[in-house]
Amino acid sequence: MPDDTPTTVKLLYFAWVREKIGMASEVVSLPATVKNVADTIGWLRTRGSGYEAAFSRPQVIRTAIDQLHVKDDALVTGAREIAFFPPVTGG
Amino acid sequence: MPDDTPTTVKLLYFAWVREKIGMASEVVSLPATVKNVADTIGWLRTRGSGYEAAFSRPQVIRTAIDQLHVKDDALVTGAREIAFFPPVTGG
Amino acid sequence: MAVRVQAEDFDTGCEIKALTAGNTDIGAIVTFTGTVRGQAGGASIASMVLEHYPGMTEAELASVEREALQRWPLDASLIVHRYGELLPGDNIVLVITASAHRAAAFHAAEFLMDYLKSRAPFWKKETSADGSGSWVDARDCDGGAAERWKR
Amino acid sequence: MAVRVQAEDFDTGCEIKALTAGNTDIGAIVTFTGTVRGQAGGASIASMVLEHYPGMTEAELASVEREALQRWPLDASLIVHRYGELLPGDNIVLVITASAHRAAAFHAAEFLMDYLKSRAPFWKKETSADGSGSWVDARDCDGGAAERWKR
Repeated sequence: MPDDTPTTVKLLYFAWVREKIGMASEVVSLPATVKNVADTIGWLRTRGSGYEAAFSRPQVIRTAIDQLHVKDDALVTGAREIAFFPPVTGG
Repeated sequence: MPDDTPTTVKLLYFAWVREKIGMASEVVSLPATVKNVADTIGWLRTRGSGYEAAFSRPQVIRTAIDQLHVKDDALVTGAREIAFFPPVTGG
Repeated sequence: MAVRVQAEDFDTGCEIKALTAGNTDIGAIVTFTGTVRGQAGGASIASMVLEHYPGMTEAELASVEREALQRWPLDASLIVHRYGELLPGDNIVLVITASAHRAAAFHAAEFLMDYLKSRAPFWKKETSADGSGSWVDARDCDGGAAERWKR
Repeated sequence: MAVRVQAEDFDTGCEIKALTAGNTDIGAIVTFTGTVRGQAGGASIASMVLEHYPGMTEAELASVEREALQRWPLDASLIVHRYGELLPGDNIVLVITASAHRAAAFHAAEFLMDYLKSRAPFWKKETSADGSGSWVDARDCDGGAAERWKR
């Protein structure tokens, strides 16, 4: 797709990320300037105090794209679903 | 006890040691010359073809004195019960 | 070879029987059962809620199980992980590994637990006796436990 | 903390429940169940007899369990070992370890099995499908498995 087409993607939030943002999921159009996970987090922080609180320490945020764990430099182009959550604590 | 007092002791045999000797246990008086486990095995080998067959490979015989694993140089003085058996295969 | 994510409790004994029935090649079966502890860092826990990421959870557990099957000669394996509200003493997670070889069953089970704890998208929120809730922090040693299996 | 040597079968699920009931400190339970394999070195096994040394068996198992309790922080442990005639698929041995710590439960269970196999006075005689009987040889790797815990 051309660089300037906005990416429409479902965002999912879990655990305290969900609680701070105040919702479990939303569908957004990412601006064309948002290329990777770190960009996405930076953009989300500008969307309000809940987002700012959730993402104030990006180093403790984990991300999955289309249900696979990814790093902060993973490209979000073509993603259908991006999830943000704290380090997992199952088991 | 004085060195020349014969030791009366119960001998136990397990697995193929028992089968070759043809009995599970017996009470014997060990000669005064029998000081340790290796001596005991040497003396038993002189007692008949079943014993000779059971102890023909002393390196695969394991021994317990009073229900504790011991090595071939363990003294038998004062022993109440000496058991001879192949390496264990439980579990 | 199966993975289940469920709210319902499980019975370790029944799961062993179902997994190994009729298979006389096995010889060695290891189970790990994780349960809710009544204490955390000195404070009493009244209850716990396990949140998870439906879809990704099953995919990650299946991926962890596939990795174990590639590394060890397993005849059978099972991962069951619960979600929802749990009380102290309740079962959380079950791993079963079955193999002809004792060491394979042990190591595969330990690997499954270490990997699962570092990868499966579950989050625990504890409610203490006074009613306050707090999200459990990930422990560094859980990441380290998974790290040692890297190759 | 218990050791049992018995002819009767055991039920792993029931033993876990009996061992851990009412204890909410535990968090991690590992079981090892050893069963009779239907094959040995390519030959079919019809049945097996486990001979043991009554008295010494219990003493050795208790000693192995005490050693594990000194090395790992266990809340509970159990060793059950059967003797007598067993068929393919039958249970032979059960080890259960329970701890607040997952690694402790895993390592203690593995230690108990390694030590038990090298020390507990049991001997297996297999009867093959054609009726011939033979004593199972000790495997060098069982001695080696116990050796690595030496300290």
